[in-house]
Amino acid sequence: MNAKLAANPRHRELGLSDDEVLAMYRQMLLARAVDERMWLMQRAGKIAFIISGQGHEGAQVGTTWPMRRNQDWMAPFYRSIAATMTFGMTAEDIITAHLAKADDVSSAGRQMPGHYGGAPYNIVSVSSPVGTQVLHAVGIAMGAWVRGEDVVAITYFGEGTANQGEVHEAMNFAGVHKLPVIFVCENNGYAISVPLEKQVGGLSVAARAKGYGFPGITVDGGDVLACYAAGKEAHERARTGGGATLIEARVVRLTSHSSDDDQRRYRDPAEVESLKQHDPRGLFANELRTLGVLTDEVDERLRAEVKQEVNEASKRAEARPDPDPATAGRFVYAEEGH
Amino acid sequence: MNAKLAANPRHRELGLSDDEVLAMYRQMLLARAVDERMWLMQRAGKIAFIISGQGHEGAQVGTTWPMRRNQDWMAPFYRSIAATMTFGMTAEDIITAHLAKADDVSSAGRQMPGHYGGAPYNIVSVSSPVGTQVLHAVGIAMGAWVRGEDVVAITYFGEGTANQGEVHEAMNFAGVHKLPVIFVCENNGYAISVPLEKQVGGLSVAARAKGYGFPGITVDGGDVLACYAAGKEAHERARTGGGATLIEARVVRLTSHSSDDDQRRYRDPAEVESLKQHDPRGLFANELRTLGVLTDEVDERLRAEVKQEVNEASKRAEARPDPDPATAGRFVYAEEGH
Amino acid sequence: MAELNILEAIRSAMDEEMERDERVMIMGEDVGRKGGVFGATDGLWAKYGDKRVLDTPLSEGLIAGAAAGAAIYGLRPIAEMQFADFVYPAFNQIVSEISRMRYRSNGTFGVPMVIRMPYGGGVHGALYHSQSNEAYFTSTVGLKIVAPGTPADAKALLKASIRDPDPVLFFEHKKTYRLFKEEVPDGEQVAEIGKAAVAREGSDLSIFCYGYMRFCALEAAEALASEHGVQAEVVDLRTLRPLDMETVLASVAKTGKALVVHEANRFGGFGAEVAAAIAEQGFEHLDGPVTRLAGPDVPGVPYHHNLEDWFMLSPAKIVEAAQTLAAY
Amino acid sequence: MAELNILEAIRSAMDEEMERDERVMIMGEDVGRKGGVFGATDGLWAKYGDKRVLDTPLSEGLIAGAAAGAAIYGLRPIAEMQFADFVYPAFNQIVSEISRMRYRSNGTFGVPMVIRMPYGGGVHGALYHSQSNEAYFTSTVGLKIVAPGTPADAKALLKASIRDPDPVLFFEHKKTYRLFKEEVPDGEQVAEIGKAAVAREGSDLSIFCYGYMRFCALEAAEALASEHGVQAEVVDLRTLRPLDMETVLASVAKTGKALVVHEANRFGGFGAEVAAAIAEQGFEHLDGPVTRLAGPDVPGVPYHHNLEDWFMLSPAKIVEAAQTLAAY
Ligand SMILES: Cc1ncc(C[n+]2csc(CCOP(=O)(O)OP(=O)(O)O)c2C)c(N)n1
Ligand SMILES: Cc1ncc(C[n+]2csc(CCOP(=O)(O)OP(=O)(O)O)c2C)c(N)n1
Ligand SMILES: [Mg+2]
Ligand SMILES: [Mg+2]
Repeated sequence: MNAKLAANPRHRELGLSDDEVLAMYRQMLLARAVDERMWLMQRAGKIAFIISGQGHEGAQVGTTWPMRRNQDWMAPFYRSIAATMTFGMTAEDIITAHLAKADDVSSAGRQMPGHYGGAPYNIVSVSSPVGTQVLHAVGIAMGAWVRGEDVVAITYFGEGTANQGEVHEAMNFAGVHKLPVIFVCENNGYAISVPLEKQVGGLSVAARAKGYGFPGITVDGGDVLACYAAGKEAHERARTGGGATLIEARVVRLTSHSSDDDQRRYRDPAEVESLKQHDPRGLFANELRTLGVLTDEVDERLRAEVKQEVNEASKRAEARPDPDPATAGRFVYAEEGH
Repeated sequence: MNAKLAANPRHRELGLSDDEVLAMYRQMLLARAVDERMWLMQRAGKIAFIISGQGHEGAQVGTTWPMRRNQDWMAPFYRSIAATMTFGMTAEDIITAHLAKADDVSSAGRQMPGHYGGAPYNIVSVSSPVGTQVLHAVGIAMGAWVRGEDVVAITYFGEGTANQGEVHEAMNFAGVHKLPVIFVCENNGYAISVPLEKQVGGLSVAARAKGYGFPGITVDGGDVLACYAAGKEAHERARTGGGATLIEARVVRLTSHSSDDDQRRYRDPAEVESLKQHDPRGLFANELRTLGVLTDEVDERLRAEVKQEVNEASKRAEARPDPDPATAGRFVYAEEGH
Repeated sequence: MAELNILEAIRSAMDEEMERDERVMIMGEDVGRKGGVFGATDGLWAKYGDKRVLDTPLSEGLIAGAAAGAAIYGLRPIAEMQFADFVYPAFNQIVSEISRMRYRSNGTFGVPMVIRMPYGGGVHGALYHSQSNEAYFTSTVGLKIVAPGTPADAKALLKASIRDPDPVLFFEHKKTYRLFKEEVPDGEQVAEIGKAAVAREGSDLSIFCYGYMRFCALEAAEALASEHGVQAEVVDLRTLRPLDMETVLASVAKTGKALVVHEANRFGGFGAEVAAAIAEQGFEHLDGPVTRLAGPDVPGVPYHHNLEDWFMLSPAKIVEAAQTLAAY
Repeated sequence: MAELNILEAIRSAMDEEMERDERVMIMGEDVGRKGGVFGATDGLWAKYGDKRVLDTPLSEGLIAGAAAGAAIYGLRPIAEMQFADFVYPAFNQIVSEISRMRYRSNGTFGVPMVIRMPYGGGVHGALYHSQSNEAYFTSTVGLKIVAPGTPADAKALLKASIRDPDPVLFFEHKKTYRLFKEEVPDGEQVAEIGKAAVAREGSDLSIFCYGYMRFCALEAAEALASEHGVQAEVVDLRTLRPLDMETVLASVAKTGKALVVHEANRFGGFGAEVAAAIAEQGFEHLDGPVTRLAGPDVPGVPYHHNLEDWFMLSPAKIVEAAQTLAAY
């Protein structure tokens, strides 16, 4: 395998330079580092609640990478730390949102942690009821189609969420009009405590796409480049009038569902232990090392950079002001000049 | 074809005697005659509104035939004249409901025409928002499964309705637990004025079943015996723990959507004209004639019987009392002794 | 100036706004070639094409949610629910998303869209084609709720709704669609959302109403005046949220008596808010109990005309209630 | 007798009813092995098995609709919505089907089921884990709405709800789950749905409340008595639909003043009905305006504790409103 990889590295076949794959790797490191920092802050009592993307970063960075910033749109979900960061949000944005500071770009401290959104980034503000964002992505794609504009919408959700009626309605409509939208289902095998086999009749979310008339593919979410390839093909299809794609990325949930959950109540210790082997960060590092693209030296440098970035972002975020209760009644409706 | 049919008639292969297919044929004649009578009554101002099953009778009689009366359950829709009659409702029940008489078994005159239901027949009362009944059928199947009881639920709906989120949620759940339920989609190519290609991404409702992990089949709704075969197989599967089936019957809507609609506004005259060739009543008659099972004499007798049945049913129904406004406030909640 | 009924006024408002602003589009079931089941969009598909007058699949969640996405993206969608009775599959999108988007994003995302909904009974539509379900939405913060009762109001308020930066639910009483015609000014008549109108002046009691009940209340007021010597003031609320309490209280200050009339069920209906607000803020003016006249508390309008008549309000029932209150 | 908090009381009611009646089953998200996100069903999966304590897919429409089908078929399902905030995908089933089935079938089909919904704020849950959305349901004819405020009431009312032949929505305020314990009688204690309770006698004004607000109102009443010499009567409504107007009016007749308190938004909230009904039926008793104290009209409880505190009612805010009214 080594020899084959070295001779004909996958990423070059996909049109990615060595620098680009290192940038993707760095993006994963950064998302993970932010995520881990959130847990620390939660344990320190600075954040009431955290819901994590650990184990999902490969699927997110891979599929978001081909999206065009400031042109395409994203409707994320609560595990989308890596996706929203790949699409423009900074470590500081994410940490500020978790600390619910007054100038948090997502909601100015009005929403819980994990409710990403950012008008400057074309990232639609997300709520808690799962699946609602899928219709927004389709609506954006419809808007672009009606106006004849070159825009692709991407949306993310879990496999439990795939069973919501709204997701069905969204996908069917995308199929009818070949709308420029990409559906990414991050299938981590659980919806809180309920396993895939009690959630998804037929066990495959991707299989549903056929019923809507567009391609559905399953990719290994531990394999960043496979996710990238799937995202790129889907983006190409959307951009060129080929319509929607459903990508089901099989990922691992490395943490409990959230800081309010304890997965030991419903998951085997051995199962939990085994998940680490599917950590996309480690798998990508291995692949890049094998290729010689990533060296110990580079890895250390990237990790140090990322650590510093998170430290500085945290410091700045913590220094920001808390929301003023006098503002709590604002923006129920549009205000003049806003 | 004649020779082949005569040598090995399909219905015998399916285990149906000559008498049984004649009974099925009679059932179709009766449903059609009731339906036609409703239109006459509507034009005469006796009924405010009618929504018709003409063209759907083959799919309905065929798939309902294997269901066990007083044991299985049905959640019908507004075109289910033939289905509910096959399952036990009488011509008089249907006409009484349309006239909204005080002792109408469906609703005592509270619901619009076409809102079938009947506790004595295990037919769930149906409402207007399309698709809600599909969840009820699944809930009944779940109830039987939880209690270990030998019951199959069947439900009917159109292809436009298949795009409602609730239908997705219902089918997925049926797939997860292999519930004893049969989904029959009567695909007549239109949801009021909106054609299939603007409704159903991928153009096939049956194709969706795969995404839920159970079989989905397409049958010619003009072919009663094909519908019977599909229904029988589905019933067998449900009864023996094999789970759900989705049957998509391709049917024709021989009338406008309802008495409030005029399909000439959105449908080609040639298209409308061509539908008659797919009328399941005529097609079935032809097949039975070819086999010698149906003769002119028998056909005339059956038609005369049916006509008389409808005449008498109408007379009795019209003689029934109108609802008393003093009862309009009852049964918001359960009443003692009811 | 043209003589229009409410249906024509609505169509003309949409036509003019689509003409004026390319971002305006219509989406819903059968709104295209068929022109809607009531004909509200008749002719617009031919004029503006397949995409700007878009026949959707039969999925109300989709209609509301995709319209919301398009509004966030920058369009100005007008979504039609075929009947208000069928809005519930869209309830999650309306109350979780559309009404909350601006607040939760601290004003950085808005959802400028209109949902048009034919509502109301008296049309032999029974439980599922007769609902007056405005209370589900009037109690939802973040929405604006409009319910006109005349052609001129319908046109000017629909135009205002389409231009509003926030989501507006536009309730059209089916029984008023062709009830009467009136002169409706052409062109740029845009009303202000949130203003009630005194439809008839009076001194003995105030009747608060909207939609079809405006028509019934005015008839009742004539009968009250001519047959019973009671001068009723009729206030057409027009916008239910935000509610124009200034006009409401001014009327109560004048008459001392308030009769709140709506077709929807009484318990928890929109009238409860109107009555409670009057009772609290107008307490000192009141010389009789704030009285509600509303549909009976059954789960829907029953079908048979005997039963439907039992359910529906009418000028006669308003006269009766007003007399009782006036005599207090 | 056992010392139970509200969460334990709820669990024990379900356990006893499942024991008593084989038709009772539980369905919802994570109700099985995990025992629910709040632990309400903890231990029941192990005791009653996979089918009677059924983990459903993540689809609230399914949960309500399949429970309805099962209830029609003859079971007695208890459906859990994980948070009241997530009930909207089930809205169509609840208001179109569950609430209307008996009426539309003229009493021939009933839907004997319970929907349990954790609701309410003050738990750092922000816009989508804090809602008090009872008004959407209290205005729906055909439903019964229960919202207990004590462990004994929670248990006896949940048992009554499970046995009721009609659909009951059971609102459990999350902040009360572990707020306090009290002695709860074992076994056959079944309350009557539709009865309010005077939680504290008083003569100067009446405070009408439910759920967590009962707790706050009682604290406020103590402060009013000890610090301000005001004797507040606290009436815990317990059942919101049907509303026990007899008890409500008796209290108003005694005190002459009514303060209606709830955490939900004010405009169109359930308090509007209570206030309007008092204003109409109790007019002659009133010597002050029927006053509402409610959550502010923003689309949800905001997250940051600065903002959440701004939103939430508290004993102090109740004291303030009660003083103003008492001084009227
Ligand atoms: C409509 C709705 N119902 C319930 C919840 C509570 N809830 C939050 S996340 C979750 C599980 C989601 O599972 P999945 O879609 O697989 O995503 P994952 O969390 O596994 O990434 C549930 C039930 C919710 N947020 N929204
Ligand atoms: C939720 C809902 N939305 C809209 C309607 C109005 N409506 C009644 S029937 C119908 C079309 C149904 O089409 P389809 O499911 O294909 O059944 P068909 O009438 O063609 O048999 C529509 C839009 C409704 N009854 N319910
Ligand atoms: Mg998952
Ligand atoms: Mg159809």
